[in-house]
Amino acid sequence: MTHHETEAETVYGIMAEFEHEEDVLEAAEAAYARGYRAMDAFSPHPVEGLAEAIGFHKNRVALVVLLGGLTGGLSGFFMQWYTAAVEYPFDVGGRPYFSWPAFIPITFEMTVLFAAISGVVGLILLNGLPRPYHPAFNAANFATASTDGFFLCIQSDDPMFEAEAVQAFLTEFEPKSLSVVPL
Amino acid sequence: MSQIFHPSANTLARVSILGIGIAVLGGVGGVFAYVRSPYQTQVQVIRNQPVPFSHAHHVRDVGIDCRYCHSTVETASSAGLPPTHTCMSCHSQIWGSADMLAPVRSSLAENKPIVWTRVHDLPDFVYFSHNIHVQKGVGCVSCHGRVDEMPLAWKAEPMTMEWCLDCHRHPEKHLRDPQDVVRMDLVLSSQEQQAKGKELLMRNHIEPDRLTNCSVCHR
Amino acid sequence: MHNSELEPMPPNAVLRPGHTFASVTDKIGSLVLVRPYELKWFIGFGIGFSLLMTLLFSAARLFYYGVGIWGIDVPVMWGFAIVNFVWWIGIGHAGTLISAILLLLKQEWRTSINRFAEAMTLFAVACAGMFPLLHLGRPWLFFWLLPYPNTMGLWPQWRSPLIWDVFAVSTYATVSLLFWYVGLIPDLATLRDRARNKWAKMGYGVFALGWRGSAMHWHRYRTVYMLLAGLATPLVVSVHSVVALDFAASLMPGWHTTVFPPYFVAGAIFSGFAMVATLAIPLRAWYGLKDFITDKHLENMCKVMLATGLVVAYGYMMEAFMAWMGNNPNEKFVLLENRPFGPYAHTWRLMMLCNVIAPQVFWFKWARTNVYFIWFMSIVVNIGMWLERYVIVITSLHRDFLPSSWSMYHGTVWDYATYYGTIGLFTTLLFLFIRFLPVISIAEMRELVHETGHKHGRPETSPGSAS
Amino acid sequence: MSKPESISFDEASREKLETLQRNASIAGVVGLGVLLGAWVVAPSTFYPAYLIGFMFWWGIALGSCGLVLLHHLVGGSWGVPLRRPLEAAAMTILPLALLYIPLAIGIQTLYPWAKHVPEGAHEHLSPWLDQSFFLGRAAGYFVFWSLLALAVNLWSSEQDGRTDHAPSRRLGVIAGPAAVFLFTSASFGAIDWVMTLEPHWTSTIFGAMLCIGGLLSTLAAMAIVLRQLSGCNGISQKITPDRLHDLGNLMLAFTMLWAYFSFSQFLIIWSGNLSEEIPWYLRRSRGGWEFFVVALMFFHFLTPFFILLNREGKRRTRYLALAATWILVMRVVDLTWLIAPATNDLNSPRFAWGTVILGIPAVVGVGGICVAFFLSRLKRQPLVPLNDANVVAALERAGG
Repeated sequence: MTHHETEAETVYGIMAEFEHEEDVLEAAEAAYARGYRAMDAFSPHPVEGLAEAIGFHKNRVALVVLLGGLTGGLSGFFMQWYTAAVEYPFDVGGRPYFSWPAFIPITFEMTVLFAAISGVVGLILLNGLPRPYHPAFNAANFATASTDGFFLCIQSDDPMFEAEAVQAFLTEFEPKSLSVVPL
Repeated sequence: MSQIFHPSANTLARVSILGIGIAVLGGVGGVFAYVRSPYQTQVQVIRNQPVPFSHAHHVRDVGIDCRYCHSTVETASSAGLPPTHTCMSCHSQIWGSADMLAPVRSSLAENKPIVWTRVHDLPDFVYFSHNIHVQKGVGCVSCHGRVDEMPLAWKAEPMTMEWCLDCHRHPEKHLRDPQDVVRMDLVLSSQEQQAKGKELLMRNHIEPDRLTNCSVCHR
Repeated sequence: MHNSELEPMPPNAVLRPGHTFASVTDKIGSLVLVRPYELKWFIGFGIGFSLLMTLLFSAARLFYYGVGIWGIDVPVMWGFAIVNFVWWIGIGHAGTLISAILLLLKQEWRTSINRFAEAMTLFAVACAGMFPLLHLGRPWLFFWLLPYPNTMGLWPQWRSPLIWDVFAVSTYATVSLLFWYVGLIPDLATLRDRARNKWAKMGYGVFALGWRGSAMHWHRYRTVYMLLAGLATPLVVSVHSVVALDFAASLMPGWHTTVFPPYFVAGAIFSGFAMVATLAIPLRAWYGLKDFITDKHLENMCKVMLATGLVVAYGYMMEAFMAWMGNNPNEKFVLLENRPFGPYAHTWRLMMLCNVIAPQVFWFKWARTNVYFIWFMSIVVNIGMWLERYVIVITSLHRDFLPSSWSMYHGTVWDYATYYGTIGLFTTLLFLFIRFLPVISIAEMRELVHETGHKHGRPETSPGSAS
Repeated sequence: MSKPESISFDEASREKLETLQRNASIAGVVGLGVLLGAWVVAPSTFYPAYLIGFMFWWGIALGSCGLVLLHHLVGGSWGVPLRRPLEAAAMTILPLALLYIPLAIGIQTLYPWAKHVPEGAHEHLSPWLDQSFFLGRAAGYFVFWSLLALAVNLWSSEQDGRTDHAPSRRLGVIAGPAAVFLFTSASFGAIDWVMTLEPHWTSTIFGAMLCIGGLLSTLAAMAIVLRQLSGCNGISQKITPDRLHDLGNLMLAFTMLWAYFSFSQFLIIWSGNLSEEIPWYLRRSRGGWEFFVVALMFFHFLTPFFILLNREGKRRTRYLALAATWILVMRVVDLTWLIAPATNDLNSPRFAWGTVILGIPAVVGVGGICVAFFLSRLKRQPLVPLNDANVVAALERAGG
């Protein structure tokens, strides 16, 4: 097992490059069926079903957005009620201090503002960005992952990871190229 | 493909985002602190005067009533600064030749008022009247602090709008009987003050609801 | 460069067939990365920049002398500044409409113009936001509009639509920026990977945040992008509704009418699409983008202009009809007398010509397919919608309830300088954007290539997981 | 292109529809019978209640016609399973034209301007609100709407028999102008029949607000129709989750639009607080009507809004039909709130129990006739207009 451990210390994973998205989808599904779990796929545009193929089903950003929106709306309404009806009650044209119809537009805007900001912040944080350096960039031809290359990487931290076996497994799918990605 | 960034760039990126956040918050916080600092409000900042007039000496040691010099405080918007004659009513008799008082004597001789450095200066768009405040029972000390303990005058309170409103919303906290208005050392417990204040609100026909109307101060 | 290998353009295509992932990436990316600085770019940028300097000079003069250098005076206290504000913000709305609503409606013709439209939104909002601030009289105290614990103990007046405007416009600017940036991240990664210059690599790399196209990242990305689109859609409606309420919540005859919110929104889209056409037509000619911004796009824009123009006409009709039916003498005076026959009648008539009569030509296909004619019409609509705001603002104010205070309003040279100056700001930002960022979303174009190339045998799917 | 096989009902579904149609007719007759009794006993309670029922189904008839025209204009996959139900529903304007007759008879009971000729400041209204001109206008509207409904139906069935797209192209040509005139005439219909219940009150958004409400009712009604049709052979394959999702999103959008239009009108009038405008809302927020306001906020907007946010739910007919039923009930509540308090006296506000209760048989009675007519139209034709240019394009894009 010492062989495996040293590998895990120096190797990030084995990266296979494919020409078509159907190929990477097929390889990813097969790898998941084979039992690999620590893996990632890379594509220049979202590929339908690819995240599900590597075992990623539910993302929580929608929840983050919902919570952000609720926070924004409630705090917006509370702010207006508190400042206009409690902190500084002020008669304007005989309108009630608690003029709820007039508070609706700002409540709405605050809901949208907070929802949008929490969505983007949530996206960046949950994705672990910013991360300008990443081992995946060490892979051969990886620059094409943002043009027309599709990649599948089985990572060395997978309990089943064994370099030769993974290489042999990925070769079955006739990748365009195969490279060992150093850490 | 070769890496564009060194691994340390990951840390750098996070630290710089955090740093920008902290800098923005710090900047806003700094401005908040600045506008409330004595540098901006001049609270407890001693202003140099042409004559080093000591309220502490004249009020506490000598026992002169506020209204002896600020004679229009009960009847006019401005409390009034004493004319040189008021000074000379005593200082022609005592300390008549003190060097310290040379500007006072030359003021009298040349018939030119002494140019004091203003300590309390409200903005021009605020219509403040000493008269109404004194008549309704607001003590001098509420706004000007313990003047009897000031060797040279300073502002005791920030006199921001927030500060004005604080009292206009709850005037009962600061009202006192007419005979106590100029008293510097009156201390009441908060219950006593509350009871007294409520009573004076009624007696002086003060309606706090209307005291926060814009046009009370901005006309 | 690739055109020779490509198939000819079919009439209804939103993308010329034959493009591959690499060819769209190459074509759009090279506009930024490879293409040298050209004289025509410098000319365009130079014109924009000199107008921008006009803006800075006029604003500096305004700061020094105050709003007296403008034509506003009793009773017309809202002049060019408000007209331009509403005009610009309306132009911004088309951008969001294209990028968000068409995304939700799964209209694939949006893909090639959304980036450009979003950028237009941002720049238009920047121009729009400037006017209320300059109009403040003491612009350096703009932060008084925000709710923060201040030494005055005051809070904003929440019952005032002008405060709603502060929230609406700043939310709109923020959300538009976020939407635009999120859309840009994958493209920035593409540029980072394709740039040859080290500094360009670094520059794009910093803003790409290390995007590497991971499947999990894309999964979250699509959710967020759809959610942002879902948020931006009602936001856009709310923003122009709040702008409409600036007028409608008051009691001025000609302003206080319930149809204002939806009819302002329609007017905003109307003028916004006109502005997209005004900019897109020369842009696609200069930059060889006819493969991506096709004649189909222009035709669709004409249809949207026709539809929204009709809604605007419906608004005019209802205002006039209800003024007659409600029989409020002031309302009747403004809508049935002062606007069509008063001293500003020529403005009103020109507005009717530009906004109601002229767009009816878009019922005919020849009008929607002739590029030169579309461009001409887009200018007509831009003028018409500027005049609409002028008519609304000026004719309601210049003859108020008290005939002794009636007077005429005319913009001064500084009003015009500020207005043209914001056009300069807009142009400058636009030319910088064209030079440094991809004008068309490369990642989404790749998706479009994928979709048009795999039309058959693929199950029907809707993008994203947002509702 | 080979001629696609036509999709029509099999025996079982046909029987189911027959039963439905019979039940609807019975409901219609019973409902109208109850109303007839009420008319004899208390005409002043009957007319506003009848107007509620009439306006509800009128909104669906015109909304259906409008959505058909919209589909001819913009196309789209959502229209594939909806086109025939929408066309059939558009035809219900024919029975509605007959069902308008009681309102024409009751014009003097229903409309204060017909009882007493407008005078003073509102004298100018007399040409517009002249009784014969008013009824003449109504007749004109019905002629136009009926011709339009006939055109979208007849040309569409003509298209079924041929593959050259000429009739659907013809519909494509008239769809634009027809939609414009439909929206305008529907606005004026709403203004004439509902807004003039209080002739001294005007609102420029009112016509459009009622049109949006009608479109929302139409979409909800169509969701229920799809639920009923989902068991039928042939069309069930066309009711895909994606198309249901589109329909659900449209319902969500129109729920939001309804709230937007209604709230805009309220906020502007509330802010203005003018004596000529605000009584309209005062009449509708006193004497028990304030509960309607709360109900509309929570159950006509917030509840459907959150129900329709659920992505998974929108893809199932059952869920969508439940949401649609909820919305239709609230549409009736909204129309009741718009119509019934028109005579509310501000000095002694009271709740119009009679009108509200009688509104139920009105909706059922008018609805029974309309639904029966709708079903009889629906089963007469193939369920998907497979030769229609827009449907062909949508099916091609969807790949099946």
